[in-house]
Amino acid sequence: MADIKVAAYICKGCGLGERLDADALVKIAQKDGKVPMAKTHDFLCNADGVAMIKNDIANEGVTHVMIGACSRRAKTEAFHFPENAVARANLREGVIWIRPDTDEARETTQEMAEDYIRMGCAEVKAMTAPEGNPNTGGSKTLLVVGGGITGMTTAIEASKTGYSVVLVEKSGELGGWAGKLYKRVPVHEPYKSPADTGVADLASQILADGNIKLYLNATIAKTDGSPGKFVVSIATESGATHTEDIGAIVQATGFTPYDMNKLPELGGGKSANVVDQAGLEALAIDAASKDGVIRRPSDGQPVKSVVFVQCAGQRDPTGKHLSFCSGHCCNTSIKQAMYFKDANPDVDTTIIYSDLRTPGNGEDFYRSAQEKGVIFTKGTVAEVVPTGNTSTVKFNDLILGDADASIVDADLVVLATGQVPNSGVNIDAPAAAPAEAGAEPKVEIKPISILNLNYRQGPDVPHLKQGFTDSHFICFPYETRRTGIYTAGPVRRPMDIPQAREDATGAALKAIQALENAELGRAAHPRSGDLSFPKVRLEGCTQCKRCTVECPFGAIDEDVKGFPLFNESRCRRCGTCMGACPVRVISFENYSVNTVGAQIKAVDIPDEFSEKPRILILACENDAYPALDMAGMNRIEYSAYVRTIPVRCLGSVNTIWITDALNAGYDGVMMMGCKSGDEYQCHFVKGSELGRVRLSKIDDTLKTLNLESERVRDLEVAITDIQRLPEMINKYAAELVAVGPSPFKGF
Amino acid sequence: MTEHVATNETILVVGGGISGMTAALEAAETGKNVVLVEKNPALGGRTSQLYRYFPKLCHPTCGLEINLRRLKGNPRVRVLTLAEVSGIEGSTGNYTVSVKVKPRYVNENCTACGECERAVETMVDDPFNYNLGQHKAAFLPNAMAYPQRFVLDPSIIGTPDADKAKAACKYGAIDLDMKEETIEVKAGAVIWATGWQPYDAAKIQPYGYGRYKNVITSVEFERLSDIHGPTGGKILRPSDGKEAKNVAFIQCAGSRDENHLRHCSRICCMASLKQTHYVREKFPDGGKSTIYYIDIRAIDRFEDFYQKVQADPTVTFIKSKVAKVTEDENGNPVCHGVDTEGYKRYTTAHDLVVLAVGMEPSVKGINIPGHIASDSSGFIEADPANGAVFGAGCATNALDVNRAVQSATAAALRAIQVVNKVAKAEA
Amino acid sequence: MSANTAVAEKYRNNFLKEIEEQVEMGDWVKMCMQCGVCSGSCPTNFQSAWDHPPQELFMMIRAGKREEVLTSSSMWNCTSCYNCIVRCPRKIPITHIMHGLAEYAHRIGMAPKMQATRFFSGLFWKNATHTGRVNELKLSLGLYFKDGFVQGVKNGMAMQSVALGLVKAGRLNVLELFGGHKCKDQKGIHAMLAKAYEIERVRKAAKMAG
Amino acid sequence: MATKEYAFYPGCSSQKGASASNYLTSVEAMCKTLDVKLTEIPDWNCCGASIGYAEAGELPRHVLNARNFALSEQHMPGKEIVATCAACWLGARETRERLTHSETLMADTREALKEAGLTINEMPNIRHMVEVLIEDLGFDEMKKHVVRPLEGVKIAGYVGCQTNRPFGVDGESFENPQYLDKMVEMVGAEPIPDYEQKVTCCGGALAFSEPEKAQAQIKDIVESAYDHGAEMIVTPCPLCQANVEIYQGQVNKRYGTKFDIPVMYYSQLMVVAYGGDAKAAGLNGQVIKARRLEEIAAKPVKR
Repeated sequence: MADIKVAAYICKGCGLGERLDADALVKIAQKDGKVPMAKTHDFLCNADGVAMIKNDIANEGVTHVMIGACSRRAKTEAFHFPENAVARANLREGVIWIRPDTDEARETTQEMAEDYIRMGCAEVKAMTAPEGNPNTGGSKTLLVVGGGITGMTTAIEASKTGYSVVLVEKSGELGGWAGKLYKRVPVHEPYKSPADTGVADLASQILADGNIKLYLNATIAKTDGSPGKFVVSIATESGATHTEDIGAIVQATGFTPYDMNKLPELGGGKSANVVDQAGLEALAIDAASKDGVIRRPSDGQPVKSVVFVQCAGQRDPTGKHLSFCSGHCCNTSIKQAMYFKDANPDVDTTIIYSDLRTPGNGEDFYRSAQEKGVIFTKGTVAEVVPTGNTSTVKFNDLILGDADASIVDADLVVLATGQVPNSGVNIDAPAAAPAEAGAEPKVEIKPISILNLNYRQGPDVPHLKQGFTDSHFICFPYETRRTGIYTAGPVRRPMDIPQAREDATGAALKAIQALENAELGRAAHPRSGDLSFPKVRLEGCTQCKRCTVECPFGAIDEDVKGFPLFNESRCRRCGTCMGACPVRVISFENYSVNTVGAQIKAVDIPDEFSEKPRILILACENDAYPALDMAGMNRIEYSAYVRTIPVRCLGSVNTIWITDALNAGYDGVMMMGCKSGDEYQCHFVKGSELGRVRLSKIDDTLKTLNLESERVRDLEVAITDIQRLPEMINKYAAELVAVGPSPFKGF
Repeated sequence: MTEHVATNETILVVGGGISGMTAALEAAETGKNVVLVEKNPALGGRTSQLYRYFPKLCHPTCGLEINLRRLKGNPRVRVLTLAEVSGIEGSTGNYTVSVKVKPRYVNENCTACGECERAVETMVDDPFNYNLGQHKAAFLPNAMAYPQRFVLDPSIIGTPDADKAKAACKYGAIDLDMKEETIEVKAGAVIWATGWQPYDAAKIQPYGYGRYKNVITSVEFERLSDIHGPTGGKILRPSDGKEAKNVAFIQCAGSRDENHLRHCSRICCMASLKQTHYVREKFPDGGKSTIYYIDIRAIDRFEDFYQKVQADPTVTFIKSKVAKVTEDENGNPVCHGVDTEGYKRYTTAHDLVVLAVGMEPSVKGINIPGHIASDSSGFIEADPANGAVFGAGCATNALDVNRAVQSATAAALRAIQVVNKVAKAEA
Repeated sequence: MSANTAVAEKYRNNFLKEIEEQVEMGDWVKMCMQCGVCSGSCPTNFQSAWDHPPQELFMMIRAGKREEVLTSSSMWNCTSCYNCIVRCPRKIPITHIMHGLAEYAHRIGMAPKMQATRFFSGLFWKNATHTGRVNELKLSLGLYFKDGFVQGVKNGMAMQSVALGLVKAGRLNVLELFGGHKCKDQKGIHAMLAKAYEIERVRKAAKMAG
Repeated sequence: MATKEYAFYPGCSSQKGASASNYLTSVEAMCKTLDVKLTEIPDWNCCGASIGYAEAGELPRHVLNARNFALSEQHMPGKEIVATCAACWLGARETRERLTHSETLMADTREALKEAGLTINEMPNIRHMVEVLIEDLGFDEMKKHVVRPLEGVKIAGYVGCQTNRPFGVDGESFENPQYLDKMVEMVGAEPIPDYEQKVTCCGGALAFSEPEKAQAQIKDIVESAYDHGAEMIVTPCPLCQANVEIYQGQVNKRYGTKFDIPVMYYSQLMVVAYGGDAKAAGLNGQVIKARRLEEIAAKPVKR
């Protein structure tokens, strides 16, 4: 390590000066922290204070800065020294704001502050300023998989932004399902009648665009590499394989209509006069090419009455069919009913629904259909009985309370079946049950891989339950667990054309952003812009493969010898690998087993007679730490015996920290991480879950040290727990008193 | 966040809610300079006033924390709070935008230590809590407020309270001479992300909002449930502070109604389904929810959220648009109507009635400078006539958070396309 | 062939179409989205349930339940309070449709025979148009005696106190029985109304033919 | 020269010896004080009321009202038509709306009117007396003339249906209109703002044809007035007045109640407050005597 010069700055503002002995803190920094330069300032975050620090960096050769002031979440812009290693000792929100301003509390409060100064000095010394991942690639080309409306939109929008695109479509033509529609639901005022799909226009734009390279009848044979430097092999019908250098990928592989043959009770597959929505579109296109009259498939007679059955094989709680709602079907059936009514108002069109779902301006479209004479009946269809050239639709009329209602002599019955995502291989499906057998999965998963990722963790983007592709849905819907690979359109959520186009445009931006940042060696969301990246000392590695297995983002492959192969541009900097590594050879410049370990060791542990227990808190920096901060802002008191260290994610917690702490004589350790599971709230998706799995094994360690299991506590924490956390801390502190002091004190 | 000079390669984002922040950050993280204009003193918008999100029941402040960290670490975004756009001149690739900035009376010296708050005595209504509660006239807008800087309520300027605040501040952060100013910002493209406002429930006369204390709106219910809210997260009804264990949710309060909002607001069904969880969470035993609805619109993957709530014995669903709400002698709101499934008449008293109020675009009524195409409900429609002014989030449609973020990300790309062209032309 | 069988013939089983063409404001029936706010807003429905509240009648019309709808007494329960109209989220003129349905059922002779309001409605109109102005006394008596003389006397006795009160207060004039208030140009009024009926008949017939 | 002049459409119930004759009496006295000139439309006819529907059909109903418009135009061109009866006002106004929005209906109507030797060239405005008072005169003007405030009298403002829905008085809410309460205040009496039955239907014509249904509603209306400590009820509608007043005896029989509360017209309150005597206010027309008002009307006027 190059010669470093550490300086500690202790702020006396915001009451720190009154509540704490700042000079004592300076001495601590010099004596225990062993920093050559330690100063106080009355108001460190203002221009003058910041200037002082900048000056020391410029003229005194200070490389490492330790700031003893407020929380790292406050005054972040003021204390922004990108060229230097910076540590923040949280004396305000973390100490004086959570302690009473009383004489008896003064001593323990001061001890707390002194420990945080020790910790800050120790941490900053173990750091170096991040330099950014050197191992980058500079491809500015997007790969778009799927030539439907979503894929075409992504390609066109990316090209408009100035990026080149490789567009791969497995069929022989562009357009996907939208290309098989007669018309689409309107997207502009007035929302009254079906509109042109616009597919032809998009397709011609693609063909005319020199920035877009189009492969038809082609699939992805192999995807290697990482953002900025993907190498993608494209297999074409001819058998030839083409290789493309790709910066980022958008998967827009769309959906397949749910197979109506699985709905025999609704006449699916039993009669030519029972069709799904795609089938009706085909009839409409055929009619348009002739006299405009939609005819009965069985005998070509004009359709005089048609019944639309909503939610066919959808919203099914039994697990037999699709559990979800495909969102577009109500509007689609309304549109299709208009095909008939606009051509001939005398055709009877009935839509049988249980909840009519036409959000936003769909309500206008619904009203327009009623004006045109489409009949809407709230009911659930029990059976469709085809006989000869017509069918009888038996249903339970929920408004008239008639369980045996029926519509006889329907020339045509249209089943509104749902969207099944073309999301490739479910890499999380238990190996025992291969995808196609799938032990009757709710959604039939296409067993063929889409991306054929040459990743340690499998060939496709992970799935959510219901088979849609991964998405950190709600706040960050575009984030998948495969960096630089974004999914768009109905492959990730049932959606209609306008939503798919919006989604496609956003996905194009994310892909562009990913390749730009990859080139600069920066992290992508959620630590966007982070220049630190994992470094591994292979000489120490035991090829245990834990890092390659656990990485939530599939960033780590294995070489032939089974050593981890880091793809830094795929890495999201969560540190899960670091937490997983039993031999501790993985670290980041500013976050490592040492930066945290050193802090743990720096804490001054009073002997067992002092009756001053010490509790280590490892807190998720996104939820638990802010919650503790806000507890401070609300002046909610908690025990002076805790020493809190923020961690990037519970997943980055290496068990050595816990054993070190216990060996050092801490009386207890609290782990504070986010909710895991399907409803996870971890911004690294799996991080907190993996952390907990590791933690569950800590008991054995405790036994070997023959310590009580109470000494380690795992807490599921939300950012709103500003009142709950102090309670839990105080409760735990009390419990530990009952358990008694750690036997390791004073060793 | 820092200062940078705005040029016609800059993207101006109007509105600092989830959509505006997303658009600004996505653009900035793609290397573009952004000016983010927010009319309130802090970022976060409507979602930061929610207790939980559907369907995960996680907390909006969790995502907000991430976005704020992205923002603090990104020098490309310049944030203007208490600021509103008052005019847009120019055309695609070359706009000059006038921004009116209201005085905060607190400068960047503020450390959020809170001394001014302690010094001041005047209490004012707290808009963050939809005025269900009050706070000091020197205040931090909310616990997650960014910028993390206090604000003085204009009402105390020129009163002794203001001087007390000034005296209490050791850091010269309080500047009572601040005046409203209008600044000009250059921009190549504008993203309009001004979001939505809850429909004025008082206009829905039969439901007696404003006449009956225990008839409240869904957004107010979020505040009642939130630990940062006026009741510290206890569901207490306004009239007498009694625990509201038997809660009625009335859907389509304003939405799908030609007398009010013609459109369906999309989120209200899910919001009420979500809020039944609050009732159960706060009252593990004795909590009871009733949802009066026309159609339950739990669209796409949200369906299983609906199915879970349906399976909950404490929740009752009644397919009926409530005809009117009255009040009984105990101050309980009483719902009158007919269950259209089987024609059952009901007259049911509840502890509290929550109106699932619809989304009205905030652009409605506001005259966006220049011509902007909008639909019959006042939502911005994508239209070439709009030039390089792009709508995002709930300014364009009734959207949930997930969709609003998609919309905002798409808007960011459209804006980037414009400024990239400008850059090319200038290079 | 009765009026009823004639139309029934014409419209076969497309009852909705029949209603749209023959009933005042009938073309609004298809616009109902079954929210039920009308049913819940109807005062008489709440005092004593209708067989079929408005929104249900609309659904029955769409379901082609002709007989049940036209012979129903429900629409005769309308008090013309207009609550349904002002609350309907689809701005459907429900009150007028109720009147229209009643009028149509009455016109084609399907309305319930002894329905009191049906009787009174007809009585009122005849009373009002006979002289151009309502004769309240004859109107009341007419109503009491609708079920014959004996019942009439009974009804009369039952209402005696009410009537006496009014007489005392000078708000019921026994002399009204003989002549009473009237318009001067009764001839013109009758001619005018006759013309109006004729035009309306022609128009409805045209729709039926069309 | 009167401050305001209108064509007047009294309606059948206001005629001499008819159920709302006392309403007319008080309106005439009230207008005298307010210097409002009402000129009766010559040979006006019945509006058909809402109850006429079974026989009326659509066109005949409108033609009936159109005849009044035509007569008004013929004798008082350009004058607005004022009705005191809610049903008349509503019927006429409905016809006005329909004819303005349908050319066919307008043409048919003209054709029918020809038979009576009449025609319409322009649609008159149709106003309710209450609208005239509130919009054309205003509360301040009305208050000016109060010389005998009805101090301490608690009065429930019963608006009912047809002056309130579907058209109503401008700026008022359907569910909780305020104007009657304001008028009660204006005459110096005490309103009951939270009288929740103020827009409940009195049963309308069903009071005659199906009394049990109407009387159930009348009971609610009266009961709630008592619950709120009202001494009398005030209304702007003749049918409301009649139904709520004259059937109290029957309601008492049916429900064992002891109702005996006077039901007044706003105009009667105003006449008394304006210093008029019991006769001018038509108090003798009450089936349930308004003793309290009679006492006040007997008191000398404070000038």
